[in-house]
Amino acid sequence: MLYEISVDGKNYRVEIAREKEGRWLCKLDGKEIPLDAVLANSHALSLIIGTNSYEILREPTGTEARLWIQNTPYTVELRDPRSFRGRNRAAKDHDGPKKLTALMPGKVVRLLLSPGDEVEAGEGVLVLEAMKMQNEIKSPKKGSVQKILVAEGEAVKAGDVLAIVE
Amino acid sequence: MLYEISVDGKNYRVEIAREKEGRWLCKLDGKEIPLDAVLANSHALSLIIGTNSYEILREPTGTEARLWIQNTPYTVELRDPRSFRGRNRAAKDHDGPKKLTALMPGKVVRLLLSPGDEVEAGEGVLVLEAMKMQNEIKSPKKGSVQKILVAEGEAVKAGDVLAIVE
Amino acid sequence: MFKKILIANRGEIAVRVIRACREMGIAPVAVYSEADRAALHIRKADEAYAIGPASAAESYLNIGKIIDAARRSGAEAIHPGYGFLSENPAFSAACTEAGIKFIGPSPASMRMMGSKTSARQHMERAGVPFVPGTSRGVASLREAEEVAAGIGYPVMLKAAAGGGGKGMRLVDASTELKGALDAARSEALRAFGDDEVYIEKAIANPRHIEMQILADEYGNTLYLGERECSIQRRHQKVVEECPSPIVDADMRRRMGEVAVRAAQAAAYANAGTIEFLVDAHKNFYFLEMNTRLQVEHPVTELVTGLDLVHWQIRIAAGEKLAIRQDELRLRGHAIECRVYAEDPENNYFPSPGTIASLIEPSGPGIRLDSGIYEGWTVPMEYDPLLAKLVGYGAHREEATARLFRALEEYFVGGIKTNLGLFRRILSDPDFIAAKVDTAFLDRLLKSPAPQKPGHAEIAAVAAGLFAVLNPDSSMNGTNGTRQDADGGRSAQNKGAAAWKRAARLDALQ
Amino acid sequence: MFKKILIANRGEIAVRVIRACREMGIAPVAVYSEADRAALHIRKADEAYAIGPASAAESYLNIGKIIDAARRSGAEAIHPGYGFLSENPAFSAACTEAGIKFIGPSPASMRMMGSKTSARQHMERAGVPFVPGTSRGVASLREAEEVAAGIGYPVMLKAAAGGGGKGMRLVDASTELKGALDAARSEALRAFGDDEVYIEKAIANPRHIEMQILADEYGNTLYLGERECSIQRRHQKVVEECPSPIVDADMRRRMGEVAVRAAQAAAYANAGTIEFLVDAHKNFYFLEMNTRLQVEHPVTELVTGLDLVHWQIRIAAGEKLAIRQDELRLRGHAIECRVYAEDPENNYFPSPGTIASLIEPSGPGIRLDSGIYEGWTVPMEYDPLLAKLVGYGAHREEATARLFRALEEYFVGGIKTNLGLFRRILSDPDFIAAKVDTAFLDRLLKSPAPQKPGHAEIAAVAAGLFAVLNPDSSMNGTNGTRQDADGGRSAQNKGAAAWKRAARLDALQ
Repeated sequence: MLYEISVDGKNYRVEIAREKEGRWLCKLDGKEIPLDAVLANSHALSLIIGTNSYEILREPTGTEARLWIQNTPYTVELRDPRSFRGRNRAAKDHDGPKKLTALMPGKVVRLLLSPGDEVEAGEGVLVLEAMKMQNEIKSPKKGSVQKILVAEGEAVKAGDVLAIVE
Repeated sequence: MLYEISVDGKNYRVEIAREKEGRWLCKLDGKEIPLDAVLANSHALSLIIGTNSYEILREPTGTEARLWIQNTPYTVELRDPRSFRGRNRAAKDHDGPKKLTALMPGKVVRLLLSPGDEVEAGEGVLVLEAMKMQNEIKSPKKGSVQKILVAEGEAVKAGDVLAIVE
Repeated sequence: MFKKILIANRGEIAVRVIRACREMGIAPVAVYSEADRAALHIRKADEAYAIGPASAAESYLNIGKIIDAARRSGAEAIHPGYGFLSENPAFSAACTEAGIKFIGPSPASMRMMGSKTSARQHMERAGVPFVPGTSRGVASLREAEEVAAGIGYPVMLKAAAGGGGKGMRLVDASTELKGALDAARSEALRAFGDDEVYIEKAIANPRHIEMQILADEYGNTLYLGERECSIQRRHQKVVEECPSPIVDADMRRRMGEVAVRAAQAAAYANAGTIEFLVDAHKNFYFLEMNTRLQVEHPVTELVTGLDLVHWQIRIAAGEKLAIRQDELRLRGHAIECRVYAEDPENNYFPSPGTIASLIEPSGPGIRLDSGIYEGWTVPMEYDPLLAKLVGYGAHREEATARLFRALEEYFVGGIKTNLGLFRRILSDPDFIAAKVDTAFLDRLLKSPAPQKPGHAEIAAVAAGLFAVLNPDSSMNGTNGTRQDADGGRSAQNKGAAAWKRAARLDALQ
Repeated sequence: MFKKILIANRGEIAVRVIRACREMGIAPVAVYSEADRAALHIRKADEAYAIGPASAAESYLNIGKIIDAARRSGAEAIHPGYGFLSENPAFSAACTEAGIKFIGPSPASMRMMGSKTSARQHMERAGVPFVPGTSRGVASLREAEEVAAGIGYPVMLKAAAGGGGKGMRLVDASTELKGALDAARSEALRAFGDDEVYIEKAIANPRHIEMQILADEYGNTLYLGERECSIQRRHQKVVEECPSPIVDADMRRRMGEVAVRAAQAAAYANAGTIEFLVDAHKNFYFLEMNTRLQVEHPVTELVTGLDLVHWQIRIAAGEKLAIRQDELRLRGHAIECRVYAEDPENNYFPSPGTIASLIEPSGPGIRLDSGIYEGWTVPMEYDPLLAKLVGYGAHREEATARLFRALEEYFVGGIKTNLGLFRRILSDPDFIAAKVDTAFLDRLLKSPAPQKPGHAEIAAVAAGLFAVLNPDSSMNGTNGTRQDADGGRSAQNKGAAAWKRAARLDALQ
């Protein structure tokens, strides 16, 4: 079986074939990796590469999975290698307008920027109150504020688009 | 929905209908039980009957399930109420010959009874060694030993029939 | 002893108190809001009473509903936990009126300690040290100049009616005093309708150290040692330890005796905590008294060997303290991490949602007080505290090592938590050297943990293996969840479907 | 200090030692047989070496393979755990020869304590008390009569070459002596080719109490308090506690000093345990020395506040004991339950299989040392110990209450365990009154726990609700399991299918 897998945005080709009972032949970008893999349960994979032991924990998150190795997360996406749609979409993600959405229901308490303002990556665009805490909603990229779709004092639902940065 | 459910061999008719969001109307042998049920996860049910709170844990075991309430197990079987096969089979189980099977691989170290011997319920028929421990395989019923299918010193696999008591 | 106790709380503290009840042979009664029907504390209780909608004001903060549930259940006493109604004298009084024992201090003690000025007056009379300054407003700039010169710069101006940082100004030198005083006064007037401003010595990067006390209803009061609570985010404690690395036996005795005097001046009964600010010269100043069980009580329990919740219940049932101050021995060191559903890399943004997978640590020297389970959806309506993980050891180094080891074992999948932040804190040289103050966390770098070379490649291979070995499993680790739909679920299922589809397509090759 | 340690063991003790390594900044190396590929200790280790087939003789007991793995990994030391090679002097010697430090005593100490007669000779010289009697065979009936009269009836006849109960006879009165002596001799001759029989005082329902010692490699030896291990099944301990309810400070000092003398007579280094038999008058007699870490070491750790595995490693690395005997303080009480995959109602028949669901207890005063996880298949090849659950409290009553509470929370689904037996033991009046001896468990009634009225009806309703709320979930709680088929799995799936079919048919109505 052949997979195209992106890890934190970097693409790998992974080929996996059953060798013999419990053993797998695995190639990463064409290079063979000597490993012994056992699925402990649906969340945990025990991997022995050479004689190094790794516990890999899987966490579902949206359309990808996060895999944890030694307490460090890796965002992993599995793609159909016969289509380049996925890859193109991923590449596009870094350009173009970005939507700022509400991760949970809350109330807009303050707008920090106005449409047309320049914005740095990580700079706050507006302040949302949820779970009794005020939280700055930050721009994921450098650019300018294209639209603000909410007003101060407005209640928002999870998933609502709050602003667009381009 | 209507179920015929046996608990430790005793039969109940359970009717369950959705009342409103998260609420269920439940009848046991025609009598309404006021309850509030939430499935916590696939193993655990939180049940509030009146104001009493119960945590019910489910354990799969063979063709039945064991449900645990306050650390006490109840063996539960769900049957299709339009067929009486299940019930008849269950009733038959108490009569007729009973097979004594090996629960795990091991070695027969001693035969305690011979074919034709009378046997009490709970009396040992033979001794099996497994996991470095010797274990008496006991008769589930009073009767007589019909057959012994293994010899002293013989290795057996899990599931092998060792003897038949009738 | 009581036969039945109602716990007027939720989350890990409700589970903690239910456990104490079970250990004492007392039937625990839970209450729950609509958002908490699937919560762990209900599963663990003998009885459970619905007390209204998700909003705390209509449920956990509703005195009438809680008293009503207690009456219906026949509970003889109510444990308030922390937060919610635990420091509300009206609730304590309502319990008494309903003939139900409130497990905590009297309404009078609570009221005395609840008001800043009343507490300060009583505490000053009892000889409790305060931050040097005026206890009421300065009348003029000249008076302010004299006071500030007397206590020495830097000083802090504070609104008498104040709170929440409004009407506060830090003044580094006399030249800045006039402007700051004018600004503080006008801000105080606008915020509170009262321009009274007083002056206190400013303490730079203070430590926050608190003393646990335990008092029975016959006037016997013990101090149970201090807790170091200097590691805070947004003025909320996240790491606490016992003992404090800077407190020696003499300082502990002095702080403890002050705490006992303060409690006795308030005729205090049951468990309570005196909070102190400590400056760089180890001078300590009364900050406030918390008239309830603290979140961080486990570190004191581990080091003293006493169960504070058992003792709260015993004291409320009329028992006398069975130990004397000189019999009490502190042994070892304990450190607690407050595990929150939040994203430390995104300004501690709360992260409610479904806990898709959960691996909890255990083993030597580890105590976990948790209120969660795999498959549970953390509601968005309440404080996002999930659990408290505590490491205990013969000394601070061993406690830290065990706690760090447990943090490496701990895994909460599906929502963000601050577990990674704790791993960073515990491996920080300043923490290891016990150089912590209330600004520690802000100093700690916010950069993500460095990824190890080669591990991205392992992640790629592992992703392929998950797809091959387990193609039909849902991405969501639990089969069952609550009936009500939650935001993240459909997205998760879409993700799972995509993985399955890709895996199946490949299997056809 | 070592940088890397190989753990020559499996199960909970391998996990326990790996945790200690992590806490000390040492890289842990695991070994595993084919049956243990999915075991927890591999997931927790940095490196893992396959050492052969499931049979212990070809893997965990194979000295050559383990030394080879240690060499390949570059481990500087080996921790043997308990069982397997831990008391094998040849293994200890092989480690030394390979330039690898064995974490335990020298082969010479091990050999001295491994042989009954050699141990008795050395121990008698060191003034260690033995059960009164002859240390070699009696020559004639007349000598036997004199000896028996001297020590008083009842007496026990034992074959000098004996073991396993063969050639043993209990004699209640002098009239029975001749017949018993003849019978014992002929049985000993048949069994061992040697008819030498000696006489010891018979101790009725003795208590089994042991003393933990810790010795560094410079002759410093400490005793760390006793453990009461009288609750046994088939001569295997199942419940242990520290301290013993019958040992006071004076008896502890006397037993401790004897234990230290015994260890020093054997030039003993590292952790070890002296086992004693104690009669109804609190006389104690040397039974044997275990030259390794005990399964039940956690109760001593909780009460002394010391980490024995850390100290084992430190001692092996050449460190001196940092504490003196008079600095050591016992505080509180700890009780351990050994959780086995077995069926106590069916003569403790082992119950390997897949752990379909798992709820582990935690909270105040609870320590869990576990080697299992949800979804894991307990192999049938090894000792069925799953985990050790320990309750700690300020006193025995509190420790018992906390442990019982934790036992109520603990749930292992899919296999049989002895958790229910522990709940019965801890609520038994004799246990609560600390009236335990080695016959306690046999006296405890074997009847199943009584079911509560009305609960069968609740089970029926709950079964219907499970079917309605979760019709598509597999009966097996985990989605993923190991690749290799196991016996119980297909049966489980059949069961799940039956439930699903019934639920779906009904949905069509």
